[in-house]
Amino acid sequence: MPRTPIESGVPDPFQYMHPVMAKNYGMWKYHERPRPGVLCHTAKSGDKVWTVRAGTQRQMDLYTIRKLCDIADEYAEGHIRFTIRSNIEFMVSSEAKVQPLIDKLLKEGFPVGGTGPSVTMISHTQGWLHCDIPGTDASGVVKALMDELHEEFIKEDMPNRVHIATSCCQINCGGQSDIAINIQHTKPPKINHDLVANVCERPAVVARCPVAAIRPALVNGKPSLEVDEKKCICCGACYPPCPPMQINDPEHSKLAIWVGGNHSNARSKPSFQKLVAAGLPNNPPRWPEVAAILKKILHVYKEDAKDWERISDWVERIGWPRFFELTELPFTKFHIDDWRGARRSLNSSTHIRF
Amino acid sequence: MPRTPIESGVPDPFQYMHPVMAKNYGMWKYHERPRPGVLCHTAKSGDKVWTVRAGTQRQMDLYTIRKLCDIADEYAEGHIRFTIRSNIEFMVSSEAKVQPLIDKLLKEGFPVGGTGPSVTMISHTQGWLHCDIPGTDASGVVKALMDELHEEFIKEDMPNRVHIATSCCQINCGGQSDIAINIQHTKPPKINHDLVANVCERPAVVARCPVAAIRPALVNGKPSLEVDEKKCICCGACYPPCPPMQINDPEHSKLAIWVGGNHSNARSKPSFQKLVAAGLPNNPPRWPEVAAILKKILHVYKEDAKDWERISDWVERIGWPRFFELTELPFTKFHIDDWRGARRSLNSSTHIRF
Amino acid sequence: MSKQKHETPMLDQLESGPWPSFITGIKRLANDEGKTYQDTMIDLLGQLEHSYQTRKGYWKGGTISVMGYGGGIIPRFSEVGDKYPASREFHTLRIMPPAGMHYDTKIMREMCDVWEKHGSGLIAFHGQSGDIMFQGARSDKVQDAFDEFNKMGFDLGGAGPAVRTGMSCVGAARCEQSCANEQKILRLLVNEFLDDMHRPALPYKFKFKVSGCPNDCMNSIERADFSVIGTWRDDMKVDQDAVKAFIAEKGQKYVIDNVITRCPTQALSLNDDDTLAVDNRNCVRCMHCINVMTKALSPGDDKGVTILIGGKRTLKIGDLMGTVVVPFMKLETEEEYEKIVELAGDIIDFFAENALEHERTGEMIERIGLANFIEGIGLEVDPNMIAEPRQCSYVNTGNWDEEAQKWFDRKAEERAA
Amino acid sequence: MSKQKHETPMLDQLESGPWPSFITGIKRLANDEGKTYQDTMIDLLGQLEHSYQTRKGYWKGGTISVMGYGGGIIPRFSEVGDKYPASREFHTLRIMPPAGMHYDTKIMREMCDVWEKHGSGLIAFHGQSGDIMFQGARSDKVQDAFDEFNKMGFDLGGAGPAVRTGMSCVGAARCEQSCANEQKILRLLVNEFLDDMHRPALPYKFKFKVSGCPNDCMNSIERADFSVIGTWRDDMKVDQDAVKAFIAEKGQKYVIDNVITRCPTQALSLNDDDTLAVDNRNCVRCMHCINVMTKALSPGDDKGVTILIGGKRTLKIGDLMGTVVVPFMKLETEEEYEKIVELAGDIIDFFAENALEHERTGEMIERIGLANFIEGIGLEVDPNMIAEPRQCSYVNTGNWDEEAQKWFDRKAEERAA
Ligand code: SRM
Ligand code: SRM
Ligand code: SRM
Ligand code: SRM
Ligand code: SF4
Ligand code: SF4
Ligand code: SF4
Ligand code: SF4
Ligand code: SF4
Ligand code: SF4
Ligand code: SF4
Ligand code: SF4
Repeated sequence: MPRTPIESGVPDPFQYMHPVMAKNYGMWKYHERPRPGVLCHTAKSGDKVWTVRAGTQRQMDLYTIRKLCDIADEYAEGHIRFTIRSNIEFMVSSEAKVQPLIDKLLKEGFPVGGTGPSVTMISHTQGWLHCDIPGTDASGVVKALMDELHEEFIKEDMPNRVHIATSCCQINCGGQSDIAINIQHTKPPKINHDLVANVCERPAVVARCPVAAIRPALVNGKPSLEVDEKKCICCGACYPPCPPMQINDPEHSKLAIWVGGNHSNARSKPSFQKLVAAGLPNNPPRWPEVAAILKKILHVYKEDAKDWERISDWVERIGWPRFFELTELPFTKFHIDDWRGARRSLNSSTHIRF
Repeated sequence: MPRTPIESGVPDPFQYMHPVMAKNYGMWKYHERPRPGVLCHTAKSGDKVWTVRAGTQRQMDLYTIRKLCDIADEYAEGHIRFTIRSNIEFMVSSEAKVQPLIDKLLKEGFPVGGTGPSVTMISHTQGWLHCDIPGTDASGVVKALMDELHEEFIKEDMPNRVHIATSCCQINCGGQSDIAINIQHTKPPKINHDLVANVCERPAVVARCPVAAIRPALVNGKPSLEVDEKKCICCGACYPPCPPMQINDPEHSKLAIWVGGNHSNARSKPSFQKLVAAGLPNNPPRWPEVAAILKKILHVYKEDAKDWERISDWVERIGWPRFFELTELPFTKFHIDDWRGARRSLNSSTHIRF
Repeated sequence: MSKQKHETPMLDQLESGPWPSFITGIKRLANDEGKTYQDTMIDLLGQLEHSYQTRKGYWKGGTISVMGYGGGIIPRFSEVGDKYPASREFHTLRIMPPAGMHYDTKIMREMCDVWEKHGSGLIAFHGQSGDIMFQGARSDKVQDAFDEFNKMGFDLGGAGPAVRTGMSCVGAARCEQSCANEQKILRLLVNEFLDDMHRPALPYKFKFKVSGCPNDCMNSIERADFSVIGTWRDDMKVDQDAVKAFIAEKGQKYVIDNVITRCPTQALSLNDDDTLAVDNRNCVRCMHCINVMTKALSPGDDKGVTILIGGKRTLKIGDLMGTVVVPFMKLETEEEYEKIVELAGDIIDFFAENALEHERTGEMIERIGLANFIEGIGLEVDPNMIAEPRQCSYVNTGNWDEEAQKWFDRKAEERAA
Repeated sequence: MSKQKHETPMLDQLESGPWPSFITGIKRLANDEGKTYQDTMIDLLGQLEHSYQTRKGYWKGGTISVMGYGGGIIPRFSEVGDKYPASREFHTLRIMPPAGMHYDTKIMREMCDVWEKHGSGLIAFHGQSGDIMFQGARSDKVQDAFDEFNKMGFDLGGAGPAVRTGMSCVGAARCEQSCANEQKILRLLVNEFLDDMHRPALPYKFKFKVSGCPNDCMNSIERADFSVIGTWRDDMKVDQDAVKAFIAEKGQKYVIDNVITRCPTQALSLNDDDTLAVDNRNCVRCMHCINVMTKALSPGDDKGVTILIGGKRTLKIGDLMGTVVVPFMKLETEEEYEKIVELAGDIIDFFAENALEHERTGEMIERIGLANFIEGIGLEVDPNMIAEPRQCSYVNTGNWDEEAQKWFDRKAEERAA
């Protein structure tokens, strides 16, 4: 007899939560950051909890996880949590336990950092490892980049916290961030006409295209689809519902960098990131062209921004023309928005910095 | 033999310009406002010119104009100019001439003011006096309102300058302003089907409708048009090219008030005004309902805004919810934009004042 | 004796109150025994009262022009001519004023005389596009009136799908903020395109407006297809003694609250010795601090203009602001002035060829995208044209490298120059 | 002995460097002699290297589920199964973590054991929607793995056109900014709609995210159909002694430059005695000053949540932020908690009935207009829902008076209450 699932939903977290956190739930007073990678939260009761944050590879093998459990058991009172960015956090109830825990983590190869004004772990998506529509391998891109940004992760010397994300197709499962590194296709899909009739629900695909570039068509006497290449914006939306519409291309699926997203409500309202660089080669295993630009942007930001300015605040203050000047990135016609509502992105003023 | 026109274009202004202005052209140093309605500009040469600004009715009869010329000849060195808002300006080269000029203007019924942080003349359009598509009489509305705002015109005690405009149809020939008072139709056009075939170029009318609500149709066997009333946004765009599409209605062509336009680049970038009140009766000859709301808005602005805050700056600081609270105007679903690009007008943040 | 006057109980109510009354003025004309316009004005008042009573307008258009021109007259025929026959025809001549709307009383009186003879005696100074509106000519008088104005050195303005009458602020004639020779720019631009003004054959109207500084007293960004605004490229001028004097008079707090904290880019700070520090690199030339401290601060010396294209009001897609297409253009030498005229020509040509019927420049740009417009008029894209780069990945970036190369080449040229 | 290993020269390059390597981890599994997953992971590495070499992906979808559920599994079949047969099937179980992603080592180890037995040994903590992703089950193992997780108290998350796995921040468990019981809100919401999660039948996906304060550490405004964010209604709390201590430590200039001038509504000013004045009426609860002066400032006592609807990423009309539909909702009593669940139900119902196929809430709102959506879910319009009123006159305001009356009635009721 088949087993009926227990529809238990989201588990109650209190059964797993560090006891100091559970005890003081909702009753915290303030926090400090004694050093990069460490938070100290003080409760109204006077209780304190120290959190040590370490980077992980997100895609973890059993050995890595068990090692982290061993560390937690031996050095950290047996409780952990993960952040939204796949960093692991160990909580301890006494300051004395902090340094040994850090030493152990470092020894086992887990960088300690990602707190405060640092570059924290890049949030990422599935890529070639698992997804059915990826243009690149997000895990690989992130491993390559975090190797380069190790110093920025373990120190807290950026003007404000820096959140980066990658996505392996233009659907963008990756969250938005201060900086996003995403696949950008640059050619309309090549259609494998032999397969369309069998695999695709053609009206659904036609409806999915944001610019109505797809028409049903007879090709070699068989029902298929055709794309108006002048209209097509190479978004790849047609690919998931119709895999014969091959959008991925080893050469023409490029990477693009987007800057200035901001989702907290601190200071300015949340805003989306803007295109700054595109056409970057999808160059495994280390994507050096992407890394170079990313580091340049971070470097300029670090030099030029004021304390507490997120990248978006900083660019708002200095203006986009200066951003391009300082980062030495080319400004092209592609930077000028022409999507719906584009007009609000144009400069309808004489506010110009010379 | 027909006379060939001399295509002389825009005349050279120097032949008519006050000589101190012509002499110091492009060489001015600073200005002061000795009192409301008077500007004093000092040139780098040390020359000074005093300008006395007075209100006019724009639509002037010969007698009014000749009287102004007489005043200019007797009190003001024979030169005048008009501002973009149909105020007249008299220039004199000596301070001594200012007061006699003012006295004379006041005696003849021309209010002196409109400078600095005052409510200057309302710019307006043609209305029933001359236009072929008006919903109201702009000159009448403005005469009625300026009578009410006389004090605000002759004094300089607003937080910053206030520009008001009216338009007599939704085409809005009136410039944008801090406050705009415009016709707003509230019913789709009634079609006089008998006339359509003869008077209208039907494809042109169909193309003119912003929401594609007009379809060619046969009515009583004759080619005419029909309107999808669900779609129609009552804009009146179909009326000029096709007068049988009667949009004007004694009852349903209402007045609406828009607030917070700003066209200078001072402080914030230029912005358009926003709807605050609509459904106001088109109530000649004195439009008391409009005057009451206008005065309420001005009153609240005057009380609550800081120096140098234009209405737009002020509302930006206090937030629109508070604007509705202070002015006691109702907030309705109509205030929520649903035109193209509406999304940028929604509150996509937790920035809320409680 | 004149014809019978109409009862005007509603209009009469517009004669009281402190503001000058246009009704009183029209009545003066209607009372003007023996003048050719008297009957017209009597019936005009009648029709207007009828509008007030019924809350409807009663004019319709038609076709009237002067010899050699296709536009510039707004024809008005009454729909209630049976009741008000004398104002059955009531056409407006749009006459372009001197740039900046300067007059002497002599020319004013001459204009009045012409309008007394051939018109209605009713004149508007000015219409929203800047024309002197001589309102109320009969069809058979339009040519005569025009001929006289034309001989005095005045010309018809625009109407219909044409280059329209332009406007420039008082600017250099009196205003210390002026960074441009407004009247010269306006006259050069409009007078170059008189053919496109007088013989309407563009897709739709096209308006020039010129403001001498970013205060934009002509509302040009918001109302002109082609907006020219004076600005400067070097540092603003600070007279530190005048700064101190201002602070001494107003107090430090006033200056902080009204100047320092109002700068849109936090480019100002007050030094301990009551002098002002300006971060000119981040100043966006908004004018605010200069407006407040008019004696202490002024625009710099390296003056020029910013050009924005595409402003207009509501019809068919909603109000549009102009957008920057030339961040800075120097206007000193005649060669430089020629360049702005050339640019205007290129834009009008592109507009004529690419806009749909009844489509304004702003709507056209909205439809084809700013980048295509910029390319179409032969300019190079510039980050000053945008408030921010694109947010949406929906674009084919196929030839990114080529486009990037253009930028690098330009930058290399600039460095070499 | 295991099967032959593939050459992975490109992947090997991802083993160096200071960041933990997922390749090294996968290799450990591929070296794990005798484990059921060893061959799978050998071929997985082969296929992945093949992807790196050819720069293409080789997975395709399919249909896999567990008994009783329609969603929650992401099926993956290899397109190059002939070359890499052992990883031909490599499905992911999306398992919902405890709210806030808290674990103890015991439960972690148990999960590892299950995945050692039935899966590939590869687990992601966590996916971008917040699931634990157990990646790499063969089709015949999916049910077994699920059964074991389910017995441990874990349940499948969402996939397909369904309510999806949600996320809540660490919040009240550790964070002094928390204005809400995040885990409770998340669990109440998601667990109420498990039927819509496990049996996908909505027009498209629907996501809940909960942040305890406007810092929005869950990026909920931007990624959630239903975003719940803690906030407060009364005055923020100021510990003036701590303010003074902060100023003493950092200096006045630092506080002015980093706190006072950064307030988006100029609601802060520093008094002469180094105390802080807060204009709470104009504070928009942005959190900035509280973030900087964490000991001195804190949210007020009258806590509750703001609810925003319609956030999502790029597909088909570009990224959308959620927009405010409930400016403030108190969440203290069970009744109040019921209300938020009710509201979610109303919204999901409206979505189910009114969205087009494959249309998200944000896209639906864009299509029908916010006002219609608000009306549809039975709420009243509120000026806090907008950043500014409409700019375009293109709207039929026909029944203005009726709508205005609704507002006056509401205000009268509020006054009466
Ligand atoms: C642990 C975590 C929440 C969780 O449940 O997982 C978290 C925890 C804290 N956040 Fe966060 N934030 C976390 C992700 C985020 C995100 C989302 C993201 O990373 O994608 C955001 C929004 C990002 C954005 O705006 O685009 C976020 C925006 C903030 C901010 C606002 C920063 C700003 O100035 O804009 C603060 C305030 C601050 O920095 O003091 C903040 C502050 C904090 C504090 C200080 C709150 C507190 O008092 O405990 C926490 C310690 C932060 C630290 O690293 O120093 N947290 N925080 C997340 C850690 C991610 C990581 O591993 O790096
Ligand atoms: C696994 C994950 C990425 C990751 O590595 O973390 C993921 C992976 C996929 N996403 Fe996603 N999405 C994931 C979080 C997101 C997020 C982030 C979030 O939830 O906050 C988003 C952006 C937010 C949003 O909802 O818009 C996201 C927006 C999409 C979209 C576009 C939805 C839209 O309306 O714009 C699609 C396309 C679709 O559904 O048709 C999509 C579709 C997919 C599919 C199912 C691709 C497909 O259509 O076949 C991917 C399956 C990959 C795989 O093989 O596992 N995924 N996806 C994330 C889910 C893991 C988890 O359950 O925890
Ligand atoms: C005469 C006139 C130009 C013309 O050629 O006709 C003019 C003249 C001056 N304007 Fe203006 N402005 C004139 C219309 C405008 C307009 C357009 C309008 O009225 O529709 C604007 C843009 C309105 C807008 O932003 O919506 C305008 C925005 C300004 C500003 C910016 C104000 C601000 O803070 O936003 C200043 C700066 C100031 O106030 O110190 C300014 C300043 C000035 C100064 C002080 C410039 C100067 O140094 O001489 C002039 C005297 C102004 C006074 O009244 O105190 N002028 N000014 C116009 C007088 C109109 C009237 O009769 O009231
Ligand atoms: C007379 C004047 C109003 C006034 O009383 O001052 C006026 C009057 C008319 N305008 Fe206008 N517009 C006048 C300045 C404007 C302005 C202001 C400006 O030029 O800065 C605008 C807004 C700016 C702009 O260009 O968008 C303006 C935007 C319109 C429009 C909408 C254009 C658009 O693209 O949105 C129309 C409709 C059309 O052309 O089809 C229009 C059409 C008209 C017509 C011709 C109505 C028609 O289609 O039959 C009106 C003739 C009235 C009459 O009987 O004299 N009028 N019109 C202004 C011209 C006087 C002059 O020459 O000085
Ligand atoms: S971003 Fe695209 S390719 Fe990457 S996991 Fe999401 S859907 Fe798959
Ligand atoms: S890639 Fe995008 S734009 Fe091009 S055909 Fe496919 S869905 Fe349409
Ligand atoms: S606003 Fe409308 S009615 Fe008034 S003058 Fe302009 S076109 Fe005519
Ligand atoms: S009033 Fe406007 S929306 Fe209605 S039919 Fe006419 S043009 Fe179309
Ligand atoms: S736009 Fe500038 S230059 Fe022209 S009048 Fe106004 S303030 Fe003076
Ligand atoms: S002109 Fe404007 S931007 Fe420049 S310093 Fe003054 S206030 Fe700031
Ligand atoms: S969203 Fe607010 S309450 Fe939640 S963790 Fe972040 S700062 Fe703390
Ligand atoms: S929370 Fe934000 S808005 Fe409120 S006072 Fe602090 S900085 Fe200003």
